[in-house]
Amino acid sequence: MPTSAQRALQVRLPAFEGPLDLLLHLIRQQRVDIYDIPIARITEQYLDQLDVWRRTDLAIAGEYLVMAATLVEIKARMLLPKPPIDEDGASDADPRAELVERLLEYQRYEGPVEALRVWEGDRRMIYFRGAAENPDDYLLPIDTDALTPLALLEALRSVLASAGVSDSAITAVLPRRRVTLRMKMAEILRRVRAHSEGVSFSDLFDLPCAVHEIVLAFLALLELMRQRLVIARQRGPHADIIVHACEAST
Amino acid sequence: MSDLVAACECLLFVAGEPLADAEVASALHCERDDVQCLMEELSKALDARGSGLHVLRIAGGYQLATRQAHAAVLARYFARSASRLSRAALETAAIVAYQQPVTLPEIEAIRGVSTSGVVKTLLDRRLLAEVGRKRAAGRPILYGTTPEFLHYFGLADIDDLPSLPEPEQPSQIDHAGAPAAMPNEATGDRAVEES
Amino acid sequence: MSDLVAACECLLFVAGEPLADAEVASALHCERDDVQCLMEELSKALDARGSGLHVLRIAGGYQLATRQAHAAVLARYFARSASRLSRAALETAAIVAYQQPVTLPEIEAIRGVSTSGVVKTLLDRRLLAEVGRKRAAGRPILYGTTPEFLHYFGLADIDDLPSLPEPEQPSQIDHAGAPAAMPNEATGDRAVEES
Repeated sequence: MPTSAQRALQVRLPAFEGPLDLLLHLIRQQRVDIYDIPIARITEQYLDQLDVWRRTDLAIAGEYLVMAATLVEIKARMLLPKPPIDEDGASDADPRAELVERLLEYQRYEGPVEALRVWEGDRRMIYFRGAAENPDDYLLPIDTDALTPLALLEALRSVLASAGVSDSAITAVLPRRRVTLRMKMAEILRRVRAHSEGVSFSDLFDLPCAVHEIVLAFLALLELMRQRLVIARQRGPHADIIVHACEAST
Repeated sequence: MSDLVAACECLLFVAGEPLADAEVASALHCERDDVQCLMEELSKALDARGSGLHVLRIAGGYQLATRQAHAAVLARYFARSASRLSRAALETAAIVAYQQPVTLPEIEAIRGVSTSGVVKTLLDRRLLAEVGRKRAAGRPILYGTTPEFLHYFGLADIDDLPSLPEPEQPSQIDHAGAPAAMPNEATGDRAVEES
Repeated sequence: MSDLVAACECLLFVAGEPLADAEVASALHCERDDVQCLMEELSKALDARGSGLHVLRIAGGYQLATRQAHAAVLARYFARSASRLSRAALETAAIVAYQQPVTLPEIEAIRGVSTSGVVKTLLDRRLLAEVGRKRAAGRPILYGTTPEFLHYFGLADIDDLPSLPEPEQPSQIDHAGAPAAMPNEATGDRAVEES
């Protein structure tokens, strides 16, 4: 019996950043005082939400379950008679206190997060010199003492990563030159992703070229297919192979 | 435009990175204290000629940049390769910016969710960096923001971040549920202007 | 300066390399014939304000550049910044180091953005050198690293470059039915024809 509110939640689902975010959402939606949370009601709605996710086969992160247990525990403690206020007047026996503190602390960052988002957008609207060759123009130059062989390796990895080629193992048996194969993969992936209608296999190398370059392109293609980054289709036995990008999962 | 101001313009043009006062002064053979004044003059001259460029104070220095008004034309021609940050990444970046140096468990305690993947992404994008180890059990890694963080968000200095709002008090309940707005002056343009 | 002229200025500023009439026209959504006029206006505006920059007509395109008069200031700056590399330069150097000999189109295909200016900078700094021509259509130039490159990065030999870690030993039997062994003779060097 999902209510319309629950359906609304379902739509919003990917926007939750965790149990605290979900709780804050419920508290605001119910317009209740964060210092006096009606714990039974909120717990029920929280658990309903987890149910909705379960029914839609969404994996629920462990943190949501831990919070569910915490809520149930607080609810149980709220049912117990209030302990007498002790002599020094400490009345911090409210079982909700710790949770409220966490919610308030989390809530403090909402303003800054919003500000960062606005600044990020503003900043992306201005361009610096040479941005054509260095699209991530916020990256600053590197000093000599940091320019080590490892920095070269790191730079190579970041190039490959930005092309969509990960560090994952390559099955092709290439005793050396695995880097070469990865770079070919990066090249093919970029080209294929830039063409929604696909790229013909024979366009992946510029003829005339050496036989091993064709072999390399072929191996790179097989590896990309194995990693499910591209799919290749061939209409007939001798027809051209057309390579398409798979929907990026990252 | 005086010769020195024109030289200043050239310097910012070729630099391709934010230039600190000291770097400008040593290239121009002028006093460090004169640099701000020169930059203001350059700024005025650019405004006066209706230039598409302006002088920004960013990541601890001065840098020449295009004005926002021309974003549409430039976006047609120059792609940005990195995508925008996810909300999880912005949250993590904000927590580190205010709490630095800070460890992963401390960030996770505030966010309430596992954050190691997000931190790795921010490290890869060089918006965060390891800045040391905490003197505590297990000596966990401490994270902080980088000059790239400032550049990415168009900030001149980490102190430009408005102070973190105090936790909401029982009296001021925010029924609207909207995040508190940040002070307006902080969201705007950082062009060098006023003297 | 009109808005279109200012946009023109931005375009030249960001490009960093000569832009042809057609490229400017397509970015500005204007007629190709109007480009020359726009450039003249931009040129006049820069002159009128005594700007340190001017518009150059070179190699069939337009480029924003610094005026000769300021060469000394820039030389002082470059002497001090000579030890630094931009990220784009480091990326390009890495691709050449691991993939050499390699052509500019190959580097650009891997980086996904134009890279000719970066390669020129690296050639000027003698970190890269032309090592031959590729036996392919147009006989493009092949680039490789230099002894200065090795010295700069503290390498005794190019074979000392760290290798990408292989996360797991790939199994010889491939269940996905993908690549079999590569013919041995093809694994080694790439077809290079020294010129």
